[in-house]
Amino acid sequence: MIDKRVGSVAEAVAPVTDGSVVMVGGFGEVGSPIELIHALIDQGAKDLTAVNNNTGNGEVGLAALIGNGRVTRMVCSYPRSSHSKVFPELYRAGRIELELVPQGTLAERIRAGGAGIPAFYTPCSVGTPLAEGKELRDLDGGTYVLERWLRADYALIKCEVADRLGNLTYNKTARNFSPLMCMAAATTIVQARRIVEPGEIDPEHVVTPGIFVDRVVEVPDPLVESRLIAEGRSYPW
Amino acid sequence: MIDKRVGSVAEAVAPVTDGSVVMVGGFGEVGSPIELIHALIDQGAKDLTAVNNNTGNGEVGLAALIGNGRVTRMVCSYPRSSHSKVFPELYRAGRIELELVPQGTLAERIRAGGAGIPAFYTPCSVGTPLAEGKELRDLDGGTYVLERWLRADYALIKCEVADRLGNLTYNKTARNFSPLMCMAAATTIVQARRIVEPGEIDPEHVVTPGIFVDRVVEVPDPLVESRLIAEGRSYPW
Amino acid sequence: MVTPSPGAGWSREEMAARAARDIPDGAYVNLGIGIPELVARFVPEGRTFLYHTENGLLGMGPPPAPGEEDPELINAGKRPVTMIPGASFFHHADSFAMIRGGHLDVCVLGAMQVSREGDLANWSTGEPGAIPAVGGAMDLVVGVKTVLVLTQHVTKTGEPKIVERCTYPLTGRRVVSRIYTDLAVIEVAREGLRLLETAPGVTEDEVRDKTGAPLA
Amino acid sequence: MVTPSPGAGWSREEMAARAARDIPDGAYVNLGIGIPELVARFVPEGRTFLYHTENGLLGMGPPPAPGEEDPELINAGKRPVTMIPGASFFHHADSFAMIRGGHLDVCVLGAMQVSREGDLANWSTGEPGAIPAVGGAMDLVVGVKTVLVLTQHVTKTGEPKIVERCTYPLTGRRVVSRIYTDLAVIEVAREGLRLLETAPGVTEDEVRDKTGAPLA
Repeated sequence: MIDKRVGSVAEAVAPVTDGSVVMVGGFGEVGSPIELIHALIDQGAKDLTAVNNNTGNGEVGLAALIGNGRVTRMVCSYPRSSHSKVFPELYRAGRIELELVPQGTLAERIRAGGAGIPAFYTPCSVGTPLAEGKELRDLDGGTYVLERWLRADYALIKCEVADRLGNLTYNKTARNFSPLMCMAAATTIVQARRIVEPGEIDPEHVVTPGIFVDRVVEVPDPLVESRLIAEGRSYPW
Repeated sequence: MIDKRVGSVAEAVAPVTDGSVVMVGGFGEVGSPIELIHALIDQGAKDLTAVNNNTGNGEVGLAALIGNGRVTRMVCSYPRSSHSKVFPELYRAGRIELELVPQGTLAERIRAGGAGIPAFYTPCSVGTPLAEGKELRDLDGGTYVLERWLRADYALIKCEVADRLGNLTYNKTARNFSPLMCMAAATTIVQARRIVEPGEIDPEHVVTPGIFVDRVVEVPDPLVESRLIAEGRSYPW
Repeated sequence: MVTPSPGAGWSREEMAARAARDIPDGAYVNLGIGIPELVARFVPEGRTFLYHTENGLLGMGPPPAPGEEDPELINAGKRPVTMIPGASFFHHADSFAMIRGGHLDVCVLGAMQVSREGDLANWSTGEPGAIPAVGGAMDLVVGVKTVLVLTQHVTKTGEPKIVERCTYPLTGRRVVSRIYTDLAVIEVAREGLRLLETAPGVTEDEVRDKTGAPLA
Repeated sequence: MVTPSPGAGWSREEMAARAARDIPDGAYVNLGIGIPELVARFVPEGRTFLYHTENGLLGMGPPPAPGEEDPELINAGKRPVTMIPGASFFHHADSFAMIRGGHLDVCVLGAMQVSREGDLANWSTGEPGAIPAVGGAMDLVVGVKTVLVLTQHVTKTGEPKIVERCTYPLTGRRVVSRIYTDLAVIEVAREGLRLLETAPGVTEDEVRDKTGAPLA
């Protein structure tokens, strides 16, 4: 029997090693796997490259991972936040590296990583500083920039419903980058609000097929970042 | 009010002009928009480039479009069929051109067309005759071939349920290339088993968002190719 | 309701309403954060726009009533939204396929600078120490068929935002179609900028004075 | 049940059963059309394989009972199949993302020729007038982690199918891991072909005689 369930978030993130590239699902706090991130902080892996659209909020979740000095390199499209000083301070102090990637290029690079496409051309960023030093090419009357795939050692993902084969569904705009990151990581670790039996998710409605998922842990009532921030919490508590 | 419904398959395919590139959904007969194809035969457009995984079966549907001499160029991955001599005969007679594309490259080229990616690298076909004359490139220790996007003037698509905004769902493996072709065509024409009100398809379960669809016509009981073939039918009747 | 501007020129609401008039019925529209969001409040009678938000929703509705917010239903500005009947959710690669693939008809964006050739700068001052943050803007400007800019005509310190050449880092080259400011509507034509319309109480000379590039 | 071969060597079923023994528990598996499909009937006790079919289904089950066929539920060979609880449907780009992206563990394919370096030819004789048809084979051989070949050891006319160099057009270069024939199991190692096992009643010499490349 194939059973990808694990008993705890600690067990789920146990394999992550120092120096790993870790993709973290979520767009801001929505879809962010906060319990897995906190478990990763507890676990202690460091020198991580983190891939996320943003850099976290307040001093919890992704911002806490960064604030606790575990991330040496950030790949993201929008590192500014009205709710977090963690990244800006480290960045200005030269203590964290930033690879700034336009949002659609970030999504496409991650998809390419998952789909075995090592490079592709996109019109995005041509003529801007973000295309400097990159290969340009004229095709069909347009100018395009060559972008490379992005793959990860681990993806930390939050979903709505999972089954023990790793099939996933998401909730509304919490879907965002997560299905792509599941594809692009060698090991995909998922926290699910609910784990059900195979077959309970309609095969037509599966968003992430189980082949892209390695470990699933149930977290029925995930923490809400903005509430923690309003309460002034910071992780570790 | 946005309403993409049209009253008949004839009206649906009316805009197709001679010389168009037409993508046709379906994998073999499964997902093939047979009523739209027959309407296109009636409509008379010729010198078409057709894009489909195969070349049709018997003398109905896509095979009939080809057999009636409307297609001068075929882009597909698997033009052989145990049920059709239409394409092989025209091909051997030099009366139809063939661009043979590996199935995954075909899918990815169509997706790229829809996603605004003019070219990408793939490992598929490297070292084989299908990569001859194409640009090769070494990336991350592998060798890859450059492939170009594929876009169409029209896509003819069969789906299960549609709403008047053009949101679509499919049935089982009838999904195949259709969601990609909807993205890659300037005008996407869909026959739906059932048309419902907006909101009746759960927003989480929409497979093709309406932005990719232009015209929807209801065909509640589509013909079944294999039954027609068993009956020895050929189109036009 | 459009709040009239206190002095000469258009209010933010009037600017948004003016831009909305140029968006055709049935358009798929992406609205940037800030003043562009106001466009949704001024859809002309008899038209329907379908809103896309790049974080993965087509068929975005108005902001929810207080207390009705769904924490997992947000827009690209990370604010709570609603959805209309016929909405759909999708992941980021599909969302940006819509953008990059040319499927959206109109996007309305803010600007730091727009050049006479339609270059747009709206993501960074390029100052040392500034945290660069680009988000989806670079994809929107290359992918969406018509890019409209909504912006004050001059900066807070009175500098023109419509310029011969952008001095800030670009978001995209030759991407802007029209500029809607508090003072005027300006078209980016092949031969340069064209003044289409001035706000009530604003003279063409005043617009030219406050514009850093020639206006035909 | 495995039908024993009438003479020396393995039957098609025995070949399939032998290959199945080398597939690990929990593997994601794609089975080519023909003899490879038989592998699904010989899953070793205590193991579960999850079957992918490239036309858009993960969690493919056995063929349906007669009369139970669903015309829109088919495999890559366009034959009716079933699905297991926990199956999922997806479009072709996602399906080939699974293949090309290295997410499948094993595929089992037929062959016209395999070379000592693991080159595979299985899609065309290259003869003039032949209709070339490639389907998903080229994606499978470059994308799937382990490519197993199931084939008769020689052609109907007695020619070796395992050769020094393929003379037919290639499906892929250096892609095959193991070859299961009616006579033997052969590994494609870095230094060349290695004979791992012979079928009952078949001698190593016979295998070498019928193989067009050196066997270590």
